[in-house]
Amino acid sequence: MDLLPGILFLQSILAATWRMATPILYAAVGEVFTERSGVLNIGLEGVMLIGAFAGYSVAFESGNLVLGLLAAILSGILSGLIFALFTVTIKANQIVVGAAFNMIGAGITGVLYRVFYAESGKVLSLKTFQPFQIPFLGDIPFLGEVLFNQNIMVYATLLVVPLASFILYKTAFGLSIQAVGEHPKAADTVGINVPRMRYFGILIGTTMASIGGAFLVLAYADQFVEGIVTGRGFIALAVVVFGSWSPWGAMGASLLFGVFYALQLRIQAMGSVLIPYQFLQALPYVVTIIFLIGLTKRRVQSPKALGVPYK
Amino acid sequence: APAATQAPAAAEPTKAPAAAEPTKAPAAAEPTKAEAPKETAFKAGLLAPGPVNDGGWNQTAYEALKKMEADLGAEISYVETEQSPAAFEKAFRDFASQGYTFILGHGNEYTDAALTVAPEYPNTFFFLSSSRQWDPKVPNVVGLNSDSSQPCYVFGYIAAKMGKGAGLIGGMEIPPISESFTGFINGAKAADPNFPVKETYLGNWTDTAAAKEAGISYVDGGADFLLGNADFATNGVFQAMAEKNVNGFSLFGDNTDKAPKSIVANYILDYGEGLVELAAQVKAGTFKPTSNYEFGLKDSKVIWFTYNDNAANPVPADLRKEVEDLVKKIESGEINTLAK
Amino acid sequence: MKDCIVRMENIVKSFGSVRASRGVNLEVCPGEIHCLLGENGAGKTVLMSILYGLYQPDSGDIYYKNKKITIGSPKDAINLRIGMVHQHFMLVPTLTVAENIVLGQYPAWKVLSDMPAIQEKIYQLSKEFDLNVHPEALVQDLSVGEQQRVEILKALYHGADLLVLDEPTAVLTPQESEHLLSFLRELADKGLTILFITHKLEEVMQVSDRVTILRDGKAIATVNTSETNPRELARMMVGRDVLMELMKKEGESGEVIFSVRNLNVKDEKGLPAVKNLSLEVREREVVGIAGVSGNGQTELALALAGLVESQFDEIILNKHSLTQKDLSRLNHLGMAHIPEDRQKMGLILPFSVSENFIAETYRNEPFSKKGFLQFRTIKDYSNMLVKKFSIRVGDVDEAIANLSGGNQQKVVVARELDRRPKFLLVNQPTRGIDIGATEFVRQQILAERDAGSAILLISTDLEEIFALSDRILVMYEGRIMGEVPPDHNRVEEIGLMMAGKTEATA
Amino acid sequence: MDWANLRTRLTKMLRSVWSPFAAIPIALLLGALVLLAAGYNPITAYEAMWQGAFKDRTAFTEVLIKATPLMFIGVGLAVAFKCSIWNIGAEGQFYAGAVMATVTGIYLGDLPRLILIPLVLIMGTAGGALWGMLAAYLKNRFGASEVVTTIMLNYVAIYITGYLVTGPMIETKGLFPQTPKISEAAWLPRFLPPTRLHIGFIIAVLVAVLLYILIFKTSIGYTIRAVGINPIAARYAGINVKRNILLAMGISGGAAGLAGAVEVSAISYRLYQLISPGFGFDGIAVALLVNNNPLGVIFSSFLFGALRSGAEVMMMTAKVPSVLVSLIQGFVILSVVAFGVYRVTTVEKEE
Ligand SMILES: Nc1ncnc2c1ncn2[C@@H]1O[C@H](COP(=O)(O)OP(=O)(O)OP(=O)(O)O)[C@@H](O)[C@H]1O
Ligand SMILES: Nc1ncnc2c1ncn2[C@@H]1O[C@H](COP(=O)(O)OP(=O)(O)OP(=O)(O)O)[C@@H](O)[C@H]1O
Ligand SMILES: [Mg+2]
Ligand SMILES: [Mg+2]
Repeated sequence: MDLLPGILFLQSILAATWRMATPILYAAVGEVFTERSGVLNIGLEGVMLIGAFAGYSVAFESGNLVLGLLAAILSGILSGLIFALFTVTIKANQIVVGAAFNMIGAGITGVLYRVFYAESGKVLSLKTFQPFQIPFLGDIPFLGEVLFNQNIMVYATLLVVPLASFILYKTAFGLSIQAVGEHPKAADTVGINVPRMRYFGILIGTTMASIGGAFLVLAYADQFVEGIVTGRGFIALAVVVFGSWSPWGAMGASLLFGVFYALQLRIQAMGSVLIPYQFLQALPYVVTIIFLIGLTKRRVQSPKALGVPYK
Repeated sequence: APAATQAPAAAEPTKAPAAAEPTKAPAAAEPTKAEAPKETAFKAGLLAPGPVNDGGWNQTAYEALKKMEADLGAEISYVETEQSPAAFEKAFRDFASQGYTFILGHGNEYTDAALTVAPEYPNTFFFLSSSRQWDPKVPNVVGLNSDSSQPCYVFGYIAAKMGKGAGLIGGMEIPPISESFTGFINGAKAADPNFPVKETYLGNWTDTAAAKEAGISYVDGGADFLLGNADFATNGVFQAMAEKNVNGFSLFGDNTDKAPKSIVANYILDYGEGLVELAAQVKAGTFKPTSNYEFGLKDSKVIWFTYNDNAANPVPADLRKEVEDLVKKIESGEINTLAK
Repeated sequence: MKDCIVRMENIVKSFGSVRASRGVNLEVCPGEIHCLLGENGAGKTVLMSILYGLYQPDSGDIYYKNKKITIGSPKDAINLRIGMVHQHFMLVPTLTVAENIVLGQYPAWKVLSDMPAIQEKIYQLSKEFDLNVHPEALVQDLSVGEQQRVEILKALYHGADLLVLDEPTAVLTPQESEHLLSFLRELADKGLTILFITHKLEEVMQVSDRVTILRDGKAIATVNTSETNPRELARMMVGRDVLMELMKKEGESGEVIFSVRNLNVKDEKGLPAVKNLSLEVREREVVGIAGVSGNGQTELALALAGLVESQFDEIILNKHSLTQKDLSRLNHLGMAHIPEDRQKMGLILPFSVSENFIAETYRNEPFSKKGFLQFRTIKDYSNMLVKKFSIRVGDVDEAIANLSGGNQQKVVVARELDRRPKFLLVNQPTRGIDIGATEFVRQQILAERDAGSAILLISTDLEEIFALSDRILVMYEGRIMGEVPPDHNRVEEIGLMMAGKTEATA
Repeated sequence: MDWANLRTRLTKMLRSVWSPFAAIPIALLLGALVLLAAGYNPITAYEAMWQGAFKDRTAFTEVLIKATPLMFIGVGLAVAFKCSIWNIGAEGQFYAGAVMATVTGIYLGDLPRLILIPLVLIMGTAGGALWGMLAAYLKNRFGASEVVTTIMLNYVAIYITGYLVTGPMIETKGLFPQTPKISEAAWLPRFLPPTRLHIGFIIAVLVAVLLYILIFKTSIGYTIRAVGINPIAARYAGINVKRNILLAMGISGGAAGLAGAVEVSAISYRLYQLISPGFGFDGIAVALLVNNNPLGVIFSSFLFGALRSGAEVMMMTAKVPSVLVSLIQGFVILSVVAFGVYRVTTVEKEE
């Protein structure tokens, strides 16, 4: 086999990996905070959809992508406040509320999209964040294309993950988040406001999920589509567990998922492989299970109070 | 840019006896299903498998419905059915029982349900898109197939003449998609038997990002022509073309503005053109089908394509000439675009 | 009025229908060690939680340093220099000691860049008070005693003037308790005020200046320790005379019921915790295993109950040789087991009292017929047990979580003993329960022995070992160091063995 | 059983059942606000919805038909959730059941009706149960979180189905990807002609009642609940925790698989790529809405069935997008929750 096509193939996969991983990564890093604070949000899919719609509609109407991103963030905060109201203040079962969020996310974006855009006859695409080469670095063979020719929201993950890790492990806030997820009563006895910390944990999660959703329309595809999130919210949930509830772990797991997703598309595109394409499509999910089996040998425990409302 | 392949409009789609027959003798039996008060309004309903604003498959049907509203004064309504066969029968019945006489199930998957419901409503016509259904025993269920493989054959031919390789990106593997790909591949092979063409399926209709990524992966693999047939997700393919500066085609409607430099030709399906005539007959009570309906390039008001002269690599004039011959052969049946 | 640091007046607190405090009055003088004494459920913890801001009283006033105050949250308490060491430790196991100590002390945006300095300060403080705590250690790796020292350090680090300790010795070994008590004395001498909850009268007598006795949510008396005695305290607490010494009948032990040869068990981290342990227990005999906690007793109990994998040459119960597989169904082969942690291992908390009674027998006739539970029978049976073991509960359909600790323990004891076991494994049977319940549970164990059971008792409470055992085995680092009869003259010998000296060298 | 006891039990059950209904008006009100904001007339919309669900006997039976798969899945999930197993994989288990039922119905189509129908249902149940137990096995053996594995297995099941109906089992190569019809001998009987109401509905109600009895009246249910609340204590009491996790996932997956089998043998008669419109996810809400009480599930699935069924007519006559129903379902759940009747009953882990 020729070496050059091999390298190009690899380069293409790796560049795609990071892009494919990014929306999941945003959502997963946020959910790390949510789960570390003791709350499980299975409604990420719905939250991401709402974020995607908010980001799209504002960016589309204003013609400004940054405004769109801000709108997505606002929608994330709003989703988070509602989710927290039910799970923390009302102390409802988190899985019920999460399930409700998935329905509401699909419902509200569907209705609004139809009302405002579906039959408007307008051209609905917007100009997305474009990939740009980092000067010099972008010219490095191979790595240049993989690492230094992406769009701003992809690059931003390089900032988000270390920052999240720093906040979680090196700040008073991060310790408090960990404490309320691990032993909320202990946190309570040292004067930490457990509900408030959980609000924050949830808000970080929903905000990041919304950014992940907005990424899909502002930096990947150029318009909103019903159901555009296509299961990424669920994948993010898996990624959090798989990444053992740490931001770096979430990054690793998202990238792993991304690499297999990119791989399956490329294997399909090669066309010469005789495996039915459905098996290729199932690959990322099967690999996740296999890795999960391998990794849980480490026995990383979930936050002890995960899913348990406090008092 | 005017359509290059406007063959004389033969008004052929209706193979049924011409509308000259006396309109007084309605269908075989005149079952006295007491729906007298409603009879004044002509109602046309649509069962769509997805949102009708998808810029693709479902939208073509919805626009056809709107054409009936405009041209025939039809009262129209559509329902987006759950992707569950359980829902189909009920939706057909709901329409039929409300006096809808023209009901379109927009996809082959509605066949079972239509065949089950149709005998209960002999005065109602159930049309099925992407279907070759015809059974004289159930004459009020009529398959309508708009043959995408024909324009796609032409696209494949163009791609193979102009480019280095092509990637086809489909939503799910169903006949409207796979047939269009078969046509494309046949066309490409006709031009250049060694021309590399591959197909990818996404497994859904919504993942725009994955569609884009699939497009990019073809480009990275050396392809310079892309064709997306994945409903909503097709948008991602347009984006991949635009971002990677390669060529491509659009299906069902004119999507030039989504990738103005990349799209070299649009295949336009004006389903309404095809349907409105049938609907007129249904409205008049003269519709007596004797077989299913196939729309192809020969029905030039229904299916045609346009070139984008502003593309970075517009289709050259000599190639357009070749294409004209090709179209003639397809129309005459000399070329079978679906040959295996 | 006398100078006092804390005065609580007419404190009333109810939880739904439970009236935990019904107008409690409490006065604590600066620099004293003040004990709170009371049966399980008397309201001690609730009262202290109110003082620490965890609960708000329904009514009543709190005066602190002569000012009327409200303590809205633990944060307020910490700012007022009130520290508390809780009955259940309030440490986050996944964080380090230092992180636990600074938890909640800084504003959220604070970057913990000065962690090394904080650790140094903690280290110094630990040295000053001789607490021997490593600031960088993860709390989950610490022993119970160490965790407690972290709790105390935490309070000291926050600069407490008033330190509340809720049953701190319940989880400690005698040596650790001893050490803690003298440490508290030192602190009091330095001017700290200490409020101390315990069920152990010797400790009260040993360390406190004054004692307040709570009963049924009321403070019924405050006395100077020097002017009272254990018997009087017990009577005030329980409302009747309590046997301070159990009557242990002399009896001949019979044949060997249970024996184990060369048992090896690994702990959670995969390190050997029980090493080549052999022992036998005879009919009509209590064998006590004494030892400092953390020397493999837990693993021994888990292994014998078949809950962890173990290696052994032979285990014989009732003349039947057992395999590893048999162990996990030992309770069907005639063994009963009172686990050390009733809430975690012994009970299913949201279940009702009666559902807990049948936790092991639910599948058997008459509680279950053809797979269907027989609710009528179960209820009658439960009511019978409640009466027989005088468990205080309104209705056997009530959730067991609503019972006090002592009564919960009685449920476990009742369930296990009622199965008339041939062999009974008892682990820390009276930890954290009041003297009334303790007396009762111990009496029941002895009664079981007299009825012919073979009993293996694991306890870190030497007094309990002496009170119940016919033979004492001392365990150290997973091994049996030697056997001693329950003769009070040989306490010192036992103590040495608990510290690792063998019989020969002792 | 004495009367006082019976009464408290009844009230308890009623409470778990009436709360979803009490919450409906609030949810509809919220939905109306959205409708107004979107420029629709909520009254017309709701009237159409009501008509669609309850207009006549046929409409009503359609509601029951829609409720049937949700009922199966919901009661199954109720069992898993009672055992604290967070099975998010009912969707995949539904597919597994549908596949097995179709395979049986096609390839063993010559068997007599009396044998074939039960066999189809049993094979569907087995398919779903095995798919569910796979996740349980991974949890028991490797400690793999079932939340993750069941989500992943959903995708795997859907793709395998896609492969089967486009490949080896396709009716006619090149045509719509669907299997041939299953043998007519495998069709579930309908009992209220001309409506489509089939005995699957009755089986669903029976399964709900049986699982209620299993969970609350039998020793097996006792162990499942005990394991769900405190696995450590359950182990101490000699209960085999892993086996019960396997059992709960088996029951849960089996019920979802049975739903798939019933859908195939009573409604579609064949397998498609997207045979479930998300029943598995709706089922989660159906179960949790009534605090995992299998009897309550009968009512909550009926509620969801009515909403879904009405939505189509609402779309037809009032031209309101049927996705609105998802929104209203979400609102129903949140308002049930807000009523506060349903609070979590799991133990505080830290004590
Ligand atoms: N959060 C709560 N909710 C409901 N009841 C409670 C709560 N906290 C305590 N109680 C009840 O209040 C009463 C007093 O409890 P408290 O914990 O103060 O007892 P205690 O004296 O500390 O007992 P112990 O010696 O067992 O620790 C008990 O009946 C207890 O069940
Ligand atoms: N619930 C717990 N959380 C954290 N660590 C624990 C817990 N229980 C025990 N440990 C730790 O496990 C180690 C062994 O203690 P363990 O209780 O097994 O010893 P033991 O001698 O059997 O004690 P005891 O006599 O009190 O039962 C100790 O370091 C202890 O801190
Ligand atoms: Mg207490
Ligand atoms: Mg222990």
